[in-house]
Amino acid sequence: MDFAFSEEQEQLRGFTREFLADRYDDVRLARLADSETGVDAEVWPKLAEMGWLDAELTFLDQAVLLEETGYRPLAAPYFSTTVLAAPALDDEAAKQVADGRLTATLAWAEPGMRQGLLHPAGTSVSDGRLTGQKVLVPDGAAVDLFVVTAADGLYAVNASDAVVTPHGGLDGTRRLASVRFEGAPARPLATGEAAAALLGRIRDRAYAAVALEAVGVAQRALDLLVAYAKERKQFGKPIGVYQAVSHKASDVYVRLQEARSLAYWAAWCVAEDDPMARQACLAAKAHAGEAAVFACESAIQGHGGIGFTWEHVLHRYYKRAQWLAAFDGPARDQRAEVAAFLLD
Amino acid sequence: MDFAFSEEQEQLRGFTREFLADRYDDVRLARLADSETGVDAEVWPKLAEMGWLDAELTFLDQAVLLEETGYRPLAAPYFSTTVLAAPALDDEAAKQVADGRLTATLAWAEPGMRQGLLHPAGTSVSDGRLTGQKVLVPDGAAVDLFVVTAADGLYAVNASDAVVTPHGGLDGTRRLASVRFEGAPARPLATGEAAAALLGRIRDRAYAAVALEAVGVAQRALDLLVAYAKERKQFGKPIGVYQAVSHKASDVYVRLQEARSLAYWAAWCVAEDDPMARQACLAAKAHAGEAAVFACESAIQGHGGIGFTWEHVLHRYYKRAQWLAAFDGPARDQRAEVAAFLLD
Amino acid sequence: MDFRDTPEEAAFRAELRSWLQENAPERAVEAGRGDFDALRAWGGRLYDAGYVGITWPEEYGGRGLSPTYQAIYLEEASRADAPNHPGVIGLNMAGPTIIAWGTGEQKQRYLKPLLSGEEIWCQGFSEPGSGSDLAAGRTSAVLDGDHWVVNGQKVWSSYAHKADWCILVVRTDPDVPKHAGLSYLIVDMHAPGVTVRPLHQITGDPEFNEIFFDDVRVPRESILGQPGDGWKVAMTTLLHERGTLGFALSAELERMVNHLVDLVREEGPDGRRPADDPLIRDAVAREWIEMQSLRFTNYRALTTLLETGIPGPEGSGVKLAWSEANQRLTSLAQSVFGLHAQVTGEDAPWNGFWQYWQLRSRGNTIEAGTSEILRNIIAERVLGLPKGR
Amino acid sequence: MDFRDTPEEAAFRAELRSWLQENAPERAVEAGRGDFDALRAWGGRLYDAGYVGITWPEEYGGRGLSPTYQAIYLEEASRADAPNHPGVIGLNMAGPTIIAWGTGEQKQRYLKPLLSGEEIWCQGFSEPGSGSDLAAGRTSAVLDGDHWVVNGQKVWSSYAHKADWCILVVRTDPDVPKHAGLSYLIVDMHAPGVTVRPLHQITGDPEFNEIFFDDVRVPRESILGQPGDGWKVAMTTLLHERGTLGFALSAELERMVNHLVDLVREEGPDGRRPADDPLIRDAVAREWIEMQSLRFTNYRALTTLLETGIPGPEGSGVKLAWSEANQRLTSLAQSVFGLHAQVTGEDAPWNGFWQYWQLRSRGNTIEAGTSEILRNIIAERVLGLPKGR
Repeated sequence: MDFAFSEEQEQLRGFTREFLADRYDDVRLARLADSETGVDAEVWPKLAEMGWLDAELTFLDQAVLLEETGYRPLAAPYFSTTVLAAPALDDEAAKQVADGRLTATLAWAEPGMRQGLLHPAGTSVSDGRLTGQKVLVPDGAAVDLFVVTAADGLYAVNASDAVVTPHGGLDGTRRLASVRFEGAPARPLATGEAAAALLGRIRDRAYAAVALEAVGVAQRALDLLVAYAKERKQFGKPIGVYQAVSHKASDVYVRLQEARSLAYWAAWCVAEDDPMARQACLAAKAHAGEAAVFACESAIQGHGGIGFTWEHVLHRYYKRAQWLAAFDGPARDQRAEVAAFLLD
Repeated sequence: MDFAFSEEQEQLRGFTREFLADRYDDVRLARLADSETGVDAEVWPKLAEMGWLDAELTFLDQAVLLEETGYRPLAAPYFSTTVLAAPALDDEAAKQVADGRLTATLAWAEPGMRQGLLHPAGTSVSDGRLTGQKVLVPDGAAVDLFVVTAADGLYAVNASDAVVTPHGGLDGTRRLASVRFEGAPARPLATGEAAAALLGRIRDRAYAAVALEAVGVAQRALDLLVAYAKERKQFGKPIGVYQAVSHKASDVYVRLQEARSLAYWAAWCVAEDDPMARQACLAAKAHAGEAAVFACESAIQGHGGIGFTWEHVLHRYYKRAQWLAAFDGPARDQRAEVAAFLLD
Repeated sequence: MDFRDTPEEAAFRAELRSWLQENAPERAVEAGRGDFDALRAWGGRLYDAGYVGITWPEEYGGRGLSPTYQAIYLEEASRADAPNHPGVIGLNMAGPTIIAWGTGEQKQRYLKPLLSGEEIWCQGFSEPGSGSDLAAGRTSAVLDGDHWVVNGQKVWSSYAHKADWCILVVRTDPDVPKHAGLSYLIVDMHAPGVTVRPLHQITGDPEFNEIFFDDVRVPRESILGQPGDGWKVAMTTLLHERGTLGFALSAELERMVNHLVDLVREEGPDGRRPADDPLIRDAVAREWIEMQSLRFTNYRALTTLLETGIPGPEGSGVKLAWSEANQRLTSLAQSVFGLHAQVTGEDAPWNGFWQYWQLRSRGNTIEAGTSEILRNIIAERVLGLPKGR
Repeated sequence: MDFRDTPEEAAFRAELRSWLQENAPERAVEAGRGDFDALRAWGGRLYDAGYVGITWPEEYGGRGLSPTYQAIYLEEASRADAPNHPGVIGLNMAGPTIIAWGTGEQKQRYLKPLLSGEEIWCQGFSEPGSGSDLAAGRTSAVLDGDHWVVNGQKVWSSYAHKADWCILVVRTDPDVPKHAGLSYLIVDMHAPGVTVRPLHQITGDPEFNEIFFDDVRVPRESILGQPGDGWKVAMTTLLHERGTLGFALSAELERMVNHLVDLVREEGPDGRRPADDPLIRDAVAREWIEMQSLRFTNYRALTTLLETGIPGPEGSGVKLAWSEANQRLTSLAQSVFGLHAQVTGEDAPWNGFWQYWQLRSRGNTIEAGTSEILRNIIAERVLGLPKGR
């Protein structure tokens, strides 16, 4: 029984936090989020250099990176490429990802159909050509390759063969796009039951990743709240002396620690392919998504008017928290699945 | 537009509060609740004297009495007789009630069947004789007459013709009983659609009454909390200066005011047979039941250990609040009905 | 007790309802983004029809009716989904304060154009260093001949970028205890030295502003009350802000609940109807019940006001409860869209309505008295608990 | 990071599990109502099998294992629904304090009978006038020859009516600042002048007690630490109470979640299965998730403890979160019974199990540090916010 990251992992965390804090201070983050594309075009080669894209990284190593990219959002399709797409890629594409030459994402949701990752897709392939309409594709306008769910399996399609419509997004550094495929050349990655199983593993992994990012978001919100509560004075005292503020901060802290425990459990289950992986990932995603929203809302309230302004960084975190909480359906959807394990 | 009780009603409130405070101080209430029957056998004639049983009382007059019997629980089958049973009684029985010579209640729930007031009953009558098993009959061991729901209508059965099994109850002054009828002589009160409509009016009325009592309960809990917060010192200050206590009291106050507004609205709708009566009564019962539980729980917490003792009066109110919140199903059941009005 | 309209009230309501049906423009989806000139024109039409200043004295352009009529107006306007009069600060804060403290001349000068929407008002109460702590304000006014010379900075001032006048709390005597040194000026927003800087909200819209005063000269007589009365005058303003707020809020909530009902009954982008989900049904019913509870709480406070001239204490929790209800309700609405809720611009679901209002709702527990301050006020003034500060 | 048992841990768990299967008596439905002698016998059997004092030094009857084994014990005992050892105050409060502060003689004298359940302990910390404010206590001890003479009153003392010994915080010096004047005695509960009065809880059961001390003579050497060390010694006690509490609480919650799952899957008295209601499903899943979150939070704190010797700050919220989860969970359970939840005695549903635990749960946010105090502690000690008092 050992619930700690290794020394190497803690070192990785240190480097990562420093790198991100340096590159994405609050002003830079705001500038990127409000930019045309929301993407830091130059960072990708650096990620490859630092080894973030190495195929040998275990999911526990990656857990460290994901928590830190929640603490300081990274304006690049890292989540989409390594969490959503990478597990489905063939060796050739995987190698390109590891070398920093390929970014990718997963396109699953379709209009007019249930939009969960595990719901059936209507997109079809015939003679190696894929036709269909996908919506809500994360980082859809920022990647080179789409992993596309179709009725009979998973396919790879080059972005250059698709019609991509980028959308504006509340979360400026993780936008969504609609993608239309009109007989696009498609490479099969997995079919039938293998595809279904693969998609299940991708979803578990994505839930764990979302939970880890949410923990990072919540931690940043709490840090901002605590710092402000120590410094801001009202009625002659720092507002942190008032229980309306300090008890709210305590509640955020408790929820955050719970979320972190679940996120680490989920990450370990994914890394080890543990039989409890499904439940752990559902639990972590449901809890951490809500915890991050709660942390941001509490921090905004604690800051008063200033926390409600566009200038303050808090709303960037709040919108990321909302993105994460909404991913693949709100927490009640994940709880419904947990309940099925417990009760049916 | 006028949302105030009349001067006469306010006078009635004053008398009532005084009478109840006098007769049921906390010590007496505890003694009655812990007694063999939980009933103050001598109070009934006094209620008749004071006019509480008069047929001319409007439901708004009665609303005043009901709120006050929440504030100081009355150890007598007043709710059962005047709210649950009276609307169904024939003239003769109604006159006996008004004269203080008859107490009654309603018996509806049956084991193994849905137990809501409006769910079908399986009890049957043939040749004027009623046979069936009823459970959870309020004040079932304390009344002279049962109004019994049967498959085809409502019947009156004398308690002396039934086999009554009294139960112990968390709420000592409003206990439940099981009642078995084995071919008991039964007098028809209403049949067919008239019976269904009557039962609907009884339920609306009961919900409004429950809400009014709950408001009284919540008010007493708040009064106890506020008094204690002013007097009890910790770390050298009255605990009411700490926001953990004072903000909780504020929240109780707000919820209580909301509940009161809904309860009065419901009472008025019942008194006036307003088209919104059904929704108003559902809303009032759902909200006020939960508000009373919340008020009591907050008051217990605010009192610390002492509020958790049998000696302190608070738990009597808490158990009454739980009784009221559970009546005819928890708040989620009433909200489901409200939702049907709004959404279907 | 009788919730029915009197014959007069019923007539007023019927007339208003049909007038709104014919005259109310479509309400812009997102508050800060509407066309202000169109709003101002709407304010003028409302005034001409007699629906502004319903409770104000007739001599100042009002209609001299009881607050019940104002409540009816708010209910009907909300049900018709009509936009608000653009002069909310003037109507709810400046106007009542001028009626209470102004000289005859001031009343003559300011009230009518305020009602008609010809002149827009803003307020300067909060400062960057003193959010909820009004008495800690440091913006100063020094008498120089016939003028006050004002220097300092105010913040959280809505409509300042459109305003003609500002009710401004200033420090005129730095040598007395902090509450005693305040005065309450009426400042021309077009005067030299006044600079307005819009503050963008988390919605992206500039709804509030900072106002900078740099040697702004204000005529000596443009004061409400006497020098040193500023705290008392400001309390009148805040009392009125909160006093008349309740009905506006429960009417707003009714409008939002109605929209929520529409939303969940629609088929979503994934072909499902949210209204078929029992969890959503439960939550919608909860907010409808909450809305009714606030509505009738307002009626109770109104009845007390009609009987005693002072609003009942029941009303003090309405803003508190409304703000949290509005936050829950808008978050629930956003949750039914899934990730689609994140898409902005022309592809946003419901044309961005819920997105805007969900984000906007986070300000509800901060503006016009934070929830923390309101809970203090209820604890201290209504429940009589000892002061914590 | 590895959540799997080591081979040694797995062997310990397997052995324990089969031992519990064979030996654990049925757990009494309602805590305060069990047969105490049977519980004491159970404590003895547990001790003989080596499952008490798992982490304590071997020389005092413990097993000298790491806290991981204690965590495994708590998990398995809860899954087997086994009763608790009756000596909880001794095991969690008195014992660790004696190990930390006791003389060699004291350790020899007290620890073994404490582990075996032969001697039961209680604590005397709170007083009627000073609930959460330990340093305001007024029970006094005055030296008279070779004895302390104790006078005063304590309250909220569980097991006092069964106890042989009491760890008692007393004031030995009234002339110094309040924290400095305290000492920490070991008092024989059978000594003349000790009177125990049971306090009945809202459940009706006498679980806590008042203790009255009337010229009770305590041998001079029955003290932990020096006179004046009382505050420091008491902090050790409370640290241990909270330190070892986490796993016990998440194990308790796991047991309750399991019961809740059983409950909602059963057909109710009205023929419906609560598990078919999506609202109930959602709530059950929520509590299962909460339970797992506390379980793994404990593991994280345990890992820190193993690495550094000090429990991690993550654990400080576990009691806070557990108490509220247990309140929600038991209220949910009661809600599925409708009015039937009110019936007590032999006709009570589930033999009164949920009724008892729902009412009992209201004490969870009060006992062993009120939730208000715990939130203060997290704010001040973990987050470093300024002290509010």
